[in-house]
Parts: sequence; structure tokens; C-alpha cells
Amino acid sequence: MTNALDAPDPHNAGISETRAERESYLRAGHTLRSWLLTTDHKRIAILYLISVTLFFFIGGAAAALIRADLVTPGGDLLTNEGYNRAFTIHGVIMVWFFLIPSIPTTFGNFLLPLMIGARDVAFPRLNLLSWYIFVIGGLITVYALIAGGVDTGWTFYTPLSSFFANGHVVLVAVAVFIAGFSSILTGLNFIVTVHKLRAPGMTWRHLPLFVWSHYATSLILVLATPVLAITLALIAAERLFGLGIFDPALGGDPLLFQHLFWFYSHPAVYIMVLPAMGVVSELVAASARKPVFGYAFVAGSSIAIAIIGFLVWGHHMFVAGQSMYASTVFSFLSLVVAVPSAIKVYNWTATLHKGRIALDPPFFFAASFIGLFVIGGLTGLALAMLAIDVHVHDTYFVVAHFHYIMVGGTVSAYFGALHYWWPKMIGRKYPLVWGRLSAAAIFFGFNLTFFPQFILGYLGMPRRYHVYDPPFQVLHVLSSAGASILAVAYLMPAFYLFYSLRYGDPAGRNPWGVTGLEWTVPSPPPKHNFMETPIVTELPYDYHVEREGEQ
Amino acid sequence: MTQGLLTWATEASEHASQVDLLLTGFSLLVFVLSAPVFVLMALFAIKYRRGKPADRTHPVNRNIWMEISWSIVPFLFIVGVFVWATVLYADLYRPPPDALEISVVAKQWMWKFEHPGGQREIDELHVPANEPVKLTMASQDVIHSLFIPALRLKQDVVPGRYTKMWFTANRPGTYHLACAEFCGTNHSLMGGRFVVLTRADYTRWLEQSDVDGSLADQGAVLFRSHGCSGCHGSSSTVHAPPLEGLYGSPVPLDDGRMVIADEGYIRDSILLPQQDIAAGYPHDMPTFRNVLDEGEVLKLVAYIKSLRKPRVLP
Amino acid sequence: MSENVQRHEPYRDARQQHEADMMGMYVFLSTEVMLFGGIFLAIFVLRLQHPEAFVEASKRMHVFIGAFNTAVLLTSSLAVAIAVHGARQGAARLSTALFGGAAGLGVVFLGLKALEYRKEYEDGLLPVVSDPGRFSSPIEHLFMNLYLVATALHATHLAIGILLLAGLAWRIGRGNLKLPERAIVVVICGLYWHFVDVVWVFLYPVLYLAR
Amino acid sequence: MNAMTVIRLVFVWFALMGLLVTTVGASFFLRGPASMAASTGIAFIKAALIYWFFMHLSEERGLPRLMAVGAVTWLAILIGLSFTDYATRGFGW
Ligand code: HEA
Ligand code: HEA
Ligand code: HEC
Ligand code: CUA
Ligand SMILES: [Cu+2]
Repeated sequence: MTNALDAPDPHNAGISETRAERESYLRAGHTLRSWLLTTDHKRIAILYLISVTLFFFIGGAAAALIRADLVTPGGDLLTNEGYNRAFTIHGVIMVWFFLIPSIPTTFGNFLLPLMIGARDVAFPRLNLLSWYIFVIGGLITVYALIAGGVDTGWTFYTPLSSFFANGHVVLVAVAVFIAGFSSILTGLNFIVTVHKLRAPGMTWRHLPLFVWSHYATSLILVLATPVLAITLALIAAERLFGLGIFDPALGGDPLLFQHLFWFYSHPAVYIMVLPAMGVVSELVAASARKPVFGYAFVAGSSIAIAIIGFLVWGHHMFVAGQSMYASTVFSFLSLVVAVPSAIKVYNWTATLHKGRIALDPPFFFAASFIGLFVIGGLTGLALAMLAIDVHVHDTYFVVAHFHYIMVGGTVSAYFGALHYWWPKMIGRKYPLVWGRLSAAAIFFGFNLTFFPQFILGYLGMPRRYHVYDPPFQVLHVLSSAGASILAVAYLMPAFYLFYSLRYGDPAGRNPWGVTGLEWTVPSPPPKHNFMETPIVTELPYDYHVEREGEQ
Repeated sequence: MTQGLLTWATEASEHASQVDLLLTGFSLLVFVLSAPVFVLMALFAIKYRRGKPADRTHPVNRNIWMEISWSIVPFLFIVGVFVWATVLYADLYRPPPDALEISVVAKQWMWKFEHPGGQREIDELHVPANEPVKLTMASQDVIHSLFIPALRLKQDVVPGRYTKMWFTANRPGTYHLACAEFCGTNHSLMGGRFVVLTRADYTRWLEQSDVDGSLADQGAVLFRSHGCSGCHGSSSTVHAPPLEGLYGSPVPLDDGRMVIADEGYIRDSILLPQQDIAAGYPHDMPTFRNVLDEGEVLKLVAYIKSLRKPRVLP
Repeated sequence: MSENVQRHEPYRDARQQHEADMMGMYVFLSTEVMLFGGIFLAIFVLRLQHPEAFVEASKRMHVFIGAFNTAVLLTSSLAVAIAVHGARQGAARLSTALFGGAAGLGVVFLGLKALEYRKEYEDGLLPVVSDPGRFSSPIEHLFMNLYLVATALHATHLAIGILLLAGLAWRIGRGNLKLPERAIVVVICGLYWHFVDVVWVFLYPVLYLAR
Repeated sequence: MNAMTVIRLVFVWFALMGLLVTTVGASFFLRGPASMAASTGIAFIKAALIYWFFMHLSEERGLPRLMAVGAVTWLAILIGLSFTDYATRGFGW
């Protein structure tokens, strides 16, 4: 093992078995340089893991500030301006710098090639580039934050953002624009990887559901993100040069901005949830030691969500002055998108039937996901009902809806993935009791934080309110109390996972005793994943199960 | 405390009760659709947990008819609710023709209401009970959203055009009124009171408020002071269309289209005259974009609407 | 594909690698479609909302310069198509010349575009730099803004394309890019150039010909 | 060099130039929606020619073709569904 800078050697044609290749990817060089210039998808995944975790804490700190401020009706902690900046930066960071990249760039990057029997993603250098782009975008956002922040909300509605707001709108728009390219490159890479780098025998029917959902996610990343990019570029131009496309004073149309923004941002919510669904499919099958019920439907529903998800964006604009006919169409299409979600939820439940359920941390996180996603999703349907949305639009009901899916759902899945694949990534086990405990604490803290917000919202408490009517205080205090539990619960894994880095028992190849190509290689995996390209013959989740009525 | 919450939760209109009923129905459906998931997950986790002996023989891991039924059946339920919700929503777009018309101007960070008689109020809206009220809303700067929780209604107020909202409040009392669309620094302070009065109290309230003449009269003053009458007046030599009876009638445009002259059209004619040119007239009307504010335009619109002489169609 | 294509990680064989490269490029071009798509939506909405003023504004465009520029781009595309074909057969000299030529045509396009901007500037029509007060209507101002954004974004893409083609011509000419082994590079750059051409094929009618 | 291929490419170029002349000509005769339909229609034909002959779609297999069509479909979704709003704003009130 000499130089760590293993840029792929173009002359090394055969799949040779050098010692370096058998060694774990973590050992392939210890210098900073060997990490910062790596093209190994697993190392890039670790780089992402570190960066998105950082952003999660920045976004979480903003959330802590919001919740602390809302303990009193007068909002005594922050100024009006300060509060507006806090939730804007919370939204921007959580959405674009944590949740959208979270699962795809960390677990997707790490596992996709392993799961399909490839030695890397299709374009390894592009993969590294997309991390750098992401970091640049993130740094600009952090700079904007330090320089004074923005106060437009994460939605940048015009003409507030283009002419009236006085924060660093251009800076943040540019930062998100840049981060968007990182998304695009990741999506592009995944699509080509899944199409072209599957191992022999790995047909589409053999793909793990995690791969299916990442494929669907990548389609959205690639087709939706450019629209966001151009929209933000137009916002910046609008602000800098008085472009006027979104400004009624010049004959432009503010709703055009909303159409463009939501054309991206609704599909983007599926960018945030589809990878989580992929994770949960894996966790459910692994916990039950049983094939996922109705594999084909679950796989197909990911693609269906990705496609139908593009047809519903107008449900964010029911009271924005959109034509009522358009609203009706969008309302109906929003119901259609619930069908594939229903398939997933019910099939997961059916998978548990007659399984051998291991009550380990992955199961608890998966169960949290399913339960909270169901509540978040069904309240999403309530929002899609026109007459209901007219009342609850832009109230805390919406805030509760999306936190149920994004925090209760996706973040739980993210932690579930962390607990399930940690032994693979690091090669060490962590204490399971602690995992179960933090899953329970997160679940409890979460519900305490966000359930009261449904009530607040239905009563009519508008969102983005720094000062509110005193009678709402009880519910807000409950919510803030929940948030403090949640904060502690989210910090818990940091301790025992760090502890396991050093003191955990070696995990071995397959600590959970589950199926999947990623579990056939050593933990942590060697640099080029597979000594020789695996030949796939078994269907995914090929657990031995007692069957009846089999021909 | 509960007293305070009640003023938010009250249903002050028939529509509000309908919405609450709809939400109750929907919540029931949510319960029916989600309870099986929770119950079964818990049940399976206990019954089939690892190490516990249990009968685990089961058929092949798929059953297309089962999967189809558990996606289609909930969907059909939801379609039922969709129809219900959409019918309710469509009502919001069908104001009765005799509604009391109040104009609303939103700006950072206040609400200005103006009654037909010219009574003005800020951050407070007084309306008579059991009479339909129609709001024509304009924004002076950014997007705001008029939110009246007791009516279960809200509508964004978008700069550059008029949006509308109508309701019939049926329960006298004092409720809340808020801005629901984030509009900058003092967004959370942009609220006030929504007061429903009996007809008698409303009439008394109207009389107590000071007035500089009705909305239309104020519009008439503006119409003269800004020189509109110079072109549109009957004695004018300029070839400009007469405005009597314009409101509500179809207008043929220069490029062959035909539009109904509603408030929005009249507004655009004043502020963006180049946009829709009435057929057969020169492109001569100057823009008043930087001259008039939204409140003044609303007054002019009220005045033009009051010119009800039947119009001879060209 | 020829068998002597160089293969590198993580690919198993040359065909796989070729297909992955082509596919990556097509996916990338799809993202570009959506990028310009936002601008096209803005143009269509503007036209729908202000049909007359939009047509009026469009009449101020220099139709024939635009038409000539379209012809220039289409011709450059032909040159690139032939050059790519040649490169795949190993005709290095021919490709060098044609890529150089196509890049030259690209420069001609930008030159004419600059001339057009200049004329518009003199007419007081170019927003930002000239006097906005001279627009006959706010819609015309808006139209010119959109026009400037759309064509500037296109010109940026074209400039990148010119650099790519010039780079190719240089590398092929110097023998740094072995043909036909590395023909895939040439193909990919060609795809980009054609795409930029396609964008113009749409921008030209919706902006210049809306009369 | 395959002469047939080159000749084919040149033919495509002639077709493109012909379409360019047509579209410019048409713009002087047609007005309003008809003009719009003609010019975008011709643009689509031109784009299709470029994609098919210059951009190798004729020689690639199904996948890249699907992607080219897919991108256009998505653009159609963006524009089409936005227009359900813009085209029906005037109705109702
Ligand atoms: C990961 C993120 C995520 C996800 C997955 C979703 C999923 C959905 N969302 Fe949500 N949403 C957001 C994040 C998300 N949303 C955010 C961030 C906002 C606010 C943005 C802002 O303004 O700042 C928002 C706002 C929002 C609104 C606008 C509210 C408003 O501002 O007025 C609406 C309205 O229709 C909506 C609807 C839906 C629907 C119908 C789904 C569906 O996909 C849900 C499907 C899931 C289920 C239905 C549950 C499981 C199914 C069953 C248990 C089976 C039975 C059911 C049937 C077959 C009917 N969402
Ligand atoms: C996408 C992901 C995501 C995530 C994970 C979260 C996580 C949380 N969010 Fe939210 N949130 C959004 C996305 C997200 N959010 C969006 C998009 C908006 C809309 C913004 C807008 O209106 O524009 C929003 C808005 C929003 C609001 C509404 C603000 C308003 O409208 O006025 C509230 C209020 O309670 C809130 C709370 C929380 C809380 C308590 C958490 C918790 O789950 C967070 C828990 C985590 C932690 C607390 C981190 C733990 C670490 C620490 C505590 C260390 C901190 C260090 C210091 C304090 C020094 N969020
Ligand atoms: C210099 C002359 C002139 C002045 C001053 C003027 N207008 Fe006009 N107006 C016209 C002409 C000419 C038209 C027809 C062309 C058009 O539709 O733009 C017109 C059209 C209109 C229309 C549309 C009528 C229709 O039938 O479509 C309205 C409404 C209107 N004007 C209101 C006003 C108001 C209100 C003012 C003052 C604030 C005003 N005008 C001042 C000349 C004028
Ligand atoms: Cu006005 Cu918020
Ligand atoms: Cu949505």
C-alpha cells in the first residue's frame, strides 16, 4: 500500500487481487489528502455523512432557537427580524443541506454499488465533484447566515424576496443554486450506475428495493432540480437587475414564481421521502427475515410516486389566486399520489405478518417511520382537500404535516439506516440497548413536539408567527418541551456510535444474518468492493420461510 | 385561556360548520385507514418476535388482489371526500349578486377596509350578520393573505390584481383576523379583529364612522382631478370609450378577443392600459401606475361600477 | 464500438463504458432541457397574459439577424456532425478542421449577437444598461428583460461549447486525443453543441417571430 | 469516412435550412395563435431532425431515445399543467 491517492488506474484492466484491494476502504490511506481526493464511493459517502450531520446540527440549532422563542407569546428571545431569519435558515438548511442529500448521498452512495455488485458508481470523479459543489453551496449559506441571514422563508415568494426583503437573498439563492448542481450530478450518477453497472444476473427483478427507490429519486433529482436552479437564478437577476418577470409592477406574475418553485419543490418532497422508503423496505425485510410482501408493487410504487409526484404541485397554491379549475385538478391528482404510498404502507405491514421479527433498533426506527409517515401522509391528504386547505393553509397544521413526514418519517429512517448499516460501514457493533432507547426517545419527543401543532393549526394559528395570541401558549409550551426531549434524543446516538468506533466488537461480514450483496463482503468493505464480480442468482430477500401452498 | 381559544374555534358561518363537519368526517376516515396499520404492526411485533414459537407457515409472499383492493378501496373513500370538499370550495367562487361590497387594501403591515358608504377602518372589519359580504382585495406591496379563522376562510392578496372572497357570517361576535402569508418583518403583527354585528348595530356603526362621501363619490372626485373626465367625459373631444354601463358587459378587444369588464379588467385598464385595448380606439390612454395607489384605484373602480347606464353594444 | 477503446474503473468492458457515457450525456441534456424550460414557461405565460403588447415588443427584434444566426448555428451543427463522424473513423485531420470551423461559426454567432445587443442598446431597448424610460410599455421592458436573460443564458452555453470544440480541435490536431480510441469524448462534446443549437431553434421563433 | 452518411447529414442540413426559411416566411403571414402554433411546430420538427440525425438517436438503442422523449414530456407537464391555471383564470371570478 503505497500512495493513497488511488485515482482509478486506466491500465489496470483485469480485476486483479492486489493486497491493497483486499484491505478495507478505511485503511486505504490515512492522510487528509487521501480523503479529500478520493474517488471511492464509500469514502465520499463518509464525507457526506460528516457534512450533512453538521448541517443537521446547524438546522437543529435554528429549530432550538425557534422553539425557545415560541415559549412565550411575545417572543421575548428574538426580534421579529431575528425570528424570521431563524425559520428561514432552518428551512433552507434542513431542506437543501440536510434532508435532500441525507440518505441518497450517504447511504445511497455507500450502498448502491455494493448492492448491485459494482466496483463503484458510474462516474467516480463526478461523484467527488458533487461533494465539493455541495460543500461550496453549504459554505456560502453559512456565510450568508453569519453575515446576517435572510428573511424570506425557504419558499422565497416574490415580490417579497425580489424587492422587499433586505437579507442576503442573492447569496442564499446562489448557494442553493450551486447545491442544486450537486443534486443533479448525484442523480445522474445513480441513474447511469443502476442502468449500466449491475452485476451479471442482477436483473431489474433482482434489485433490492433500496436501489429501486434511489433510482426513482434520481429521476426526480435530474428532472426537477434544473427548474429550481433557473428559478433561483431568475430571483437573483430579479433582485440585482429588476428583471420583473415575477413582479406585478412591471407586468410580471408572482404566481409564475410559485408555479416554478413548486414544480420543483413538490417533487422534492419525494426526493426526501423515497430514499427513506427504500431504507424502510430493507429494514422491514431484514427485521422480519422475510421477503417484502409484493416486491413488484413496492418497487413499482416508487416509480409511480416519482412520476405522479410531478403532477400535483398546484396543491400549494389553492388560496394563492390560482384558477379554481386548476385547483380542482391538482387536488384530485394529489389523491392519486396517495395510492402508491398506500401500497407501500400496507405491504410493509403485511411483510411483518408471520415473520421472525428481531426487535432491534432498525425495527424500531422502521416502525416509527411507518407510523409517523401514515399520520403525516393522511394529514397531507387533508391538506389536499380544497375546503380544508382554505382554512389550514399556512397554519401550524401544515407545519405539523410536513414535520411528521420529514422529521418523524425521513429522519427516523435516516437514523434507522445509520443503525442498520453502521456495522457494515465501520466494521464495529454498537450496544443495541442504547439504540432501542434512543429510538423510543425520538418517537416520544417527536410526537410531543409536533402533535400539538395540528391542534394549533386547526384553531387558526398561522405559521411564521413570532408573536401570537396568548391562549395558544399552552400548546406551544408543550411543543417546546417535546423539542428539548427530541434534541437530547437526537444527540444520544452520537455518543454510543462514537463509542463503538473504538470499543465496539468487530462486526464480521453479516452481523444481522440477513441477505443482500452488501453483506457478502467484509465489514468494512475493501476498496473495490468485490474481489471478483459477483454473479447473482437469488432473488432479493431470499430468506428461508415456511411456506404453504407453494407449487 | 380556554375562553381565548374559543374565539378562534367558533364557527361564525354556515360554511365554517360545513368545513368542520368535513374535517370530522375526514378524521374518521384517517382513523379507519391508519388504525389497522398501527394495530397490526404492534400485534405482529409481539406475536412473531424472534425466538417466540408461533405458526409461521404462510402462502407465497404476494397476493395481487389483496394489494389492489387495499389501494383502490381507500382511494374510492377519499374520492368521496374529494367531491365533498370540492363542492364546498366551489361555493366560494359563487358570490350572490346582491352581496355587500367591501374593498380591502393590504400593505406592510396593515389591513385597510372601506365600506361602500365610504366608511374606512384599519385592522378591523365590521360586517352585518346574515348578509352576504364580498371583499375585493388588492395589495400595495407584497403578497398577504386575509385569514378569518372563524369563517374557515382565507385568500391571498396578490399585488398586481384583485382577489376576492365572500361569506355570510351568521353569529354576531368578535373574532380574529390575521395575515397568513409571510410578508416581512412584522408579518405576525398584521392582524386584528373581525366583528360581526346585527343589521341594526351595523347601521349604527356605519353612521358613527366618519365619511368623506361614499366610495363611488370619492372615485368621482378622483375621476375629475386626475383628468379621466377630460377624455372619457361626454363632452370630450378625445376618442375614448364611454364608461357608463361598462362594468359587467363584454368588451371586444383590438386583437379580436372578447372579455367581460370585471373589477380586474377595469383596474388593468387604468394601470396597464397597453395590455388590453378596446377595439376601435387609439392606444392613447396614459398609464396611472405611478400616480394612483391601490386604494384610489379601488375608488375609481367603484365609481365606474356605479355608472350603470345600459351600454349600447358596438 | 471499436475494440481498442480504453477501459477504466469501474467498467467491465468497453461497450458498457460507451453506453454509460452516452447515457450520462443524455441525462445531462435532459437537465438542460428543464433548465431552459423554466424560461420558456415564463415566455409563454407572458405572451398569454399580454398578447398584444408581447407581439408589439417582438416586432422590435432584428428578425433577419436572428435568422442568419440560426443558419450559422445550423451550419455549425452540420460541421460538428461530420467531424464526429470523421473522428469515429479516425480521420483526425478532417475533424480538426471541422471542429475549428464550427467553433469559428460559434464565434460568428456571438459576434452577430453582440451586434444585435448593440443595436438594441442604441434603440434604448436593452434593459439594465440603457434607459428603461424609453420603453413604450412596461410589457416591452419585461419582454426585453426576458429576451436578454434567455439569450444571455444561451450565449453562455454557446461560449462553453466554443471552448469545448476549440479544445477538441487543438487536442486532436496535436495528437493528444487518440482517434478513434477516444472518440467518445468527441461524441459527447458534439452532443452538447447540437443541444445548444436546439435551444436556439426554439428561442428564435418564440422571441423573434411572435408577430 | 462513409460518403453515404455525410450525404445524409448534408441533406438534413438542407431540410433544416428549408424549415428556417419557412418559419421566417410564415411569421409574416400568420398572426396570433396560428403564428405561434406554426413557429413552435416547425421548431419541434427541426429539433427532432437534429436529435435524430446529428445527435445519434438513430443509431442508439431505446434508452437514450426514451430519455430524449422523456425530457420533452416533462417540459410538457410543466407548461401544460401551469396552463391549466393561466388558461382558466378568466373564468369564474
Ligand atoms: C417529505 C416530505 C413530504 C411528503 C412525502 C409529503 C407528502 C404529501 N403532502 Fe405535503 N408538504 C411537505 C412535505 C411533504 N409532503 C412540506 C414541506 C409542505 C409545506 C411547504 C411549505 O409551504 O413550506 C407540504 C405541504 C403540503 C400541502 C400544502 C399545504 C398548504 O400549504 O396549504 C399539501 C396539500 O395538498 C400537501 C399534501 C401532501 C400529500 C397529499 C402527500 C402524499 O404524498 C402523502 C401520501 C401518504 C399517505 C396518504 C399515507 C399512507 C397511506 C395510507 C395509510 C393508505 C390509505 C390512504 C389512501 C389510499 C388514500 N403537502
Ligand atoms: C427538512 C427537515 C426539517 C427538520 C429535520 C426539522 C426539524 C425541526 N423543526 Fe422544522 N421546519 C422545516 C424543516 C425541518 N424541520 C421547514 C422546511 C420549515 C418551514 C420554514 C419556513 O417556514 O420557511 C420548518 C419550520 C419549523 C417551525 C415553524 C416555524 C414557523 O413557522 O414559525 C417549527 C416550530 O416549531 C419547527 C420546529 C422544528 C423542530 C423542533 C425540529 C426538530 O426535529 C429538530 C431537532 C434537532 C435538534 C434540536 C438538533 C439537536 C442538536 C442540538 C440541540 C444542538 C444545538 C446546538 C446549540 C443550541 C448550540 N420547524
Ligand atoms: C388621454 C386620454 C385619456 C385619459 C386621461 C384617460 N383615459 Fe381611459 N381610455 C382612453 C382611451 C383612448 C381608451 C381606449 C383604449 C384602451 O382601452 O386603452 C381608454 C380606456 C379606458 C377604460 C377601458 C374601457 C373599455 O371600454 O374597455 C377604462 C376603464 C378607462 N379608460 C378608465 C380611465 C380612468 C379611470 C382614467 C383616469 C384615472 C382614464 N381612463 C384616463 C383615454 C384616456
Ligand atoms: Cu401580511 Cu403577512
Ligand atoms: Cu406538495
